[in-house]
Amino acid sequence: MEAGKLMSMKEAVAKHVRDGDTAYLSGFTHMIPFAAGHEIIRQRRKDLVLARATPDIIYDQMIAAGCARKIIFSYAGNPGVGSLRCFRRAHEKGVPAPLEIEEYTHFGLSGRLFAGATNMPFLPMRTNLGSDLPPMNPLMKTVVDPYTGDTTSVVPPLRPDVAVVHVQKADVNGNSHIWGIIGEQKDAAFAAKRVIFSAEEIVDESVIRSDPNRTLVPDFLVHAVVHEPWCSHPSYVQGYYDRDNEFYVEWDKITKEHEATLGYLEEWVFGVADRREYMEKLPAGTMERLKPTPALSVPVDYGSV
Amino acid sequence: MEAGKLMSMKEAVAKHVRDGDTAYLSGFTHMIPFAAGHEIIRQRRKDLVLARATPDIIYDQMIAAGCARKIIFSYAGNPGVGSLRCFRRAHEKGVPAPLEIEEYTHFGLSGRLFAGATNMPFLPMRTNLGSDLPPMNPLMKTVVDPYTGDTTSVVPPLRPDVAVVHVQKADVNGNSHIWGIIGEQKDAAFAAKRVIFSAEEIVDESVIRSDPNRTLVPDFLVHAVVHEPWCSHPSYVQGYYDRDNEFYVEWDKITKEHEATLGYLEEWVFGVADRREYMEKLPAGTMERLKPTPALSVPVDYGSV
Amino acid sequence: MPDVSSTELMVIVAARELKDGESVLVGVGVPNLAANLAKRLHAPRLLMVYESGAVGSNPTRMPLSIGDPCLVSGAKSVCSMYEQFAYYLQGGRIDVGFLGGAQIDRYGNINSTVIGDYAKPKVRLPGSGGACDIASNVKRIIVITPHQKRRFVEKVDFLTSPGFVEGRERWKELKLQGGGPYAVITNLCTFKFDDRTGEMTVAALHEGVTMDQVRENTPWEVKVADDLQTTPPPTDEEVSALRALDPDGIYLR
Amino acid sequence: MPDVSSTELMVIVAARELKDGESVLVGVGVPNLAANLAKRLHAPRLLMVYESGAVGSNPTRMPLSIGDPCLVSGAKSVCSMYEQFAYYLQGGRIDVGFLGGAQIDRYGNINSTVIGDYAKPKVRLPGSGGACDIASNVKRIIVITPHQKRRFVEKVDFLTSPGFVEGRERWKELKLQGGGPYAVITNLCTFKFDDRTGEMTVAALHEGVTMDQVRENTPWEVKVADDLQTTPPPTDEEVSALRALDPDGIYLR
Repeated sequence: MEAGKLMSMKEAVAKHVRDGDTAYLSGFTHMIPFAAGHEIIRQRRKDLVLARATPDIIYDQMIAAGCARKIIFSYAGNPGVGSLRCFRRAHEKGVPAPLEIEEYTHFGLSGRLFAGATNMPFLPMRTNLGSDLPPMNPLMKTVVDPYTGDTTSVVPPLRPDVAVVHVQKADVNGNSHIWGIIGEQKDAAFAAKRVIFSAEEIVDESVIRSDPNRTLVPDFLVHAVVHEPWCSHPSYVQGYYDRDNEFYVEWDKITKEHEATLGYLEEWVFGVADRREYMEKLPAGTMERLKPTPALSVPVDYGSV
Repeated sequence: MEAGKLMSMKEAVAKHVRDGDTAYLSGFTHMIPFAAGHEIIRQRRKDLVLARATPDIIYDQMIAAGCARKIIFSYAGNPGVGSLRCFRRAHEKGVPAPLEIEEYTHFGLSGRLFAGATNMPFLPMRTNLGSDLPPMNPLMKTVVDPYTGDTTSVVPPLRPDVAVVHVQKADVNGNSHIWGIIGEQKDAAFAAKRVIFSAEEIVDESVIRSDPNRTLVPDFLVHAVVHEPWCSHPSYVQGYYDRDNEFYVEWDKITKEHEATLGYLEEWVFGVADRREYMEKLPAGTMERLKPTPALSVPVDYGSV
Repeated sequence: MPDVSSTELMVIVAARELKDGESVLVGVGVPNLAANLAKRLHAPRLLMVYESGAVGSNPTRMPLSIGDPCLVSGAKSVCSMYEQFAYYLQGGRIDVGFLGGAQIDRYGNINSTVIGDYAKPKVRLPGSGGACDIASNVKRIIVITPHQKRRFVEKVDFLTSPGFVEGRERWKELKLQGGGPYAVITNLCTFKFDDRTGEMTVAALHEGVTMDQVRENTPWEVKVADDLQTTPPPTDEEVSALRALDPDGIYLR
Repeated sequence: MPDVSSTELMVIVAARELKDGESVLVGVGVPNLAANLAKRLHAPRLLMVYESGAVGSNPTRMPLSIGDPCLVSGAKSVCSMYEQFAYYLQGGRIDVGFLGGAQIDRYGNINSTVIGDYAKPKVRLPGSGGACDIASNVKRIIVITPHQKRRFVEKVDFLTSPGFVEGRERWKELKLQGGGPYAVITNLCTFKFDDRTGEMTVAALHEGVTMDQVRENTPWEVKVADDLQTTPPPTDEEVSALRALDPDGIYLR
């Protein structure tokens, strides 16, 4: 698993994402791995179970493209904008195909992933009781707290077949530094059986080793490393680019009809070979427009004895 | 709770450490808050329940000084050297006073603190079964896993009355940066009712805000901030000073007899007013000898939109 | 009284409910405006914790989503998603949470999941997100919602986030650590909840609003507080501070 | 065969049991030496995870304790104590763990808690630390211990870290995810564990050692493997590589 982890997104998806997989493309409305989602669509994966707290636009696209048979989620919205129309069309009307749902609260789903990452037998949590969610989901159970006798809600671990995590910096083996809203990235990587990391920059191992407290996941958990600048466009990456917000608003209009949605996928997903072509296709000046002003962290001293 | 958090260790202990408290002086053989322990001894606190996975020399000193009635722990050794003789003398022979014990594995005790920090009703874990530890500790219970029917070990949350955490950098309100072996520092701070932070350096808030992903505990959880350079001597602080290993070895000899131990405390704890006097009393050149070579982290860019 | 939109009115009334020194769990949008407004005016030490794990943020703009980098640059602290819900929310460290939803009933139960049947939805809504977790764990829940008949219902189609469920007795049985619903702020009035029964009760009518208007838009027989108040009108200071927070009118249309 | 101390012999024999690409949970002292020796010789891709949360360390000296900054400077990753035990150990990501103790019985059960009665100890030992957690969760447990009658006992005074408890059947009933004891390496021999019963069985005698010597120092009737081996003697390469790891002889006296 050590040698030759560095590969293209095309190779990584070909090798590690399989029909029928439970896939967790991580990101709590930040660092969404759009490039990975598009490649999964291009390779026409099907029957996927798409898991993520916040499905975001990329899962909407994958659903519209017919990749998914089921979604495990806690908030299916277009973040800051409104509905995910393709998710709704599939679930409400079976277009392009019926979509099964398995639903939690944010705490419940991030808890399932944490329990999967740490291999807990089950996770007790102070939520769910009184809500109509548990009756709809047989995986949400209760146990009696042996200290108080109270009924306690529990969820089971979630172990995706494959996770995709986008980060700012990684070395060729998959040691990586992530900062900003780090959502469920660490737990996704620890919970999944196969793990694809993509990075804005591939850096020398010494950069990672200069600050080991910032490494969320060491390399031995990582199966593929992809150098994929602008992977998350139109989402944001802390320190690298801002959200292309117009697209998030535009998506609401594009997806009013399934046909128009397919037209978008035809042009922007199937119509390009990879992320580089996608970026080249965007209006001139997009990258410059989205670049933030630098704001460096103050270094810390690890010392050497 | 915002105003006037910055105070001396003397004030912090006077204000926040009370007779009979369950106290958690954190650190996994790194960044042990010796200065806080010495001040607690000087102020002659008694009937304390001392909790920590690795009691280390400082709890041995506090036990010899008669501060403790009970210890909650998972490994009572002089790290890298051998026994904690004062702990043993108290527990085996009742000298200077009987010492009750409550014992866990490392996972069990760090789990209790994590459960306390996150207010879990109880924490299921894959350990303890088959060991003789649970029969000796009524707080270790079992529940039936509702997913598999298996018997599962659980521990209850631990909520110390007071926690002491030493860090490298803090601002006057208690936002802080910690790096190196971070042990149970975060969980101790979140679990405790009152929280004392001491820091090698007091820095401007802007230093902390330049790197919020490195902050383990935001200021609103912190009750007192103490500027205490060399707080952890003879233990180490990543990037600031090495362990004064000779003392760890010497402690094993000093503590062969209770009288000699009291002699040490008389000279090095009661015989000084504070940490500054303690450091001045050390042989010339000690600080220089323990200073590591600088090794700075590579900064990351948070950007500003 | 300055001329304000009904959203502006609700945000201003909500901001007044926040006390200095409290911790508030904030999402994006209207609740974010209410918390920021309170902080600018009477609650400078209001602690804002974002659902995405950011604490002590200094955003330079209205965040586009809960994961917006503007919530992190210059913040005091940020943690992972599980950590946010576990250490802060389940940790019992949050005083106030804001919720909204498609439907609400007299006990403050909220539906943000589905209109119609769960298995065969008429309209599928985004779902709980953190709402049920917030409802279960914060000391005071404040709901901001337009006062419309389709939103105030006898029985929610789906109970996403528990209010007092079937009343305060039932809430106690559930042993949730939160304090339950505290206020519902609409464009017509402010409801509080009866200490004994847990039923939504009109505590104050906004200026110029009559109880008849409230009754017309609430399908059940609405309880009214013995000491019914009139909401003090928005001040110039409140309105100008609020508008400065959302100069492009993204949320305040 | 080079002239080696019994500690050196045990470390070399232990190092041979580690396979390239495996993950090992290491403490300080003798196990740290065995893992580092294997890495220098036949297992360059051995992954060393320290109990304190450091991964991929590049220590410039023998660590003074598990929290030594030399394990962090230049490491790949470091995490908190609960995270280490939860993500790595309970996570099932560790292949091999090393244990030692004051007493061990024929099923590999280890006592590192107390000699005498728990409530009225003759000698109070440091306790489990991570030992019970390691015993319960890694695929293979290797024990390194001097072969002394006071250490090998019919019944441990206190069962700190489970071996096969009362045999493999009992182990299975406990549903622990670990593989249980794998080898016990002494200055006289290497024990492995019977596939069926889980009883400690002499697999190899070190050069020049007789079964009588083993029997003299083991209080129960010792089982011997059908294909009893002789431990290949330490090579010059092994000895010099080992001594380079601990030039001051801190652990190799």
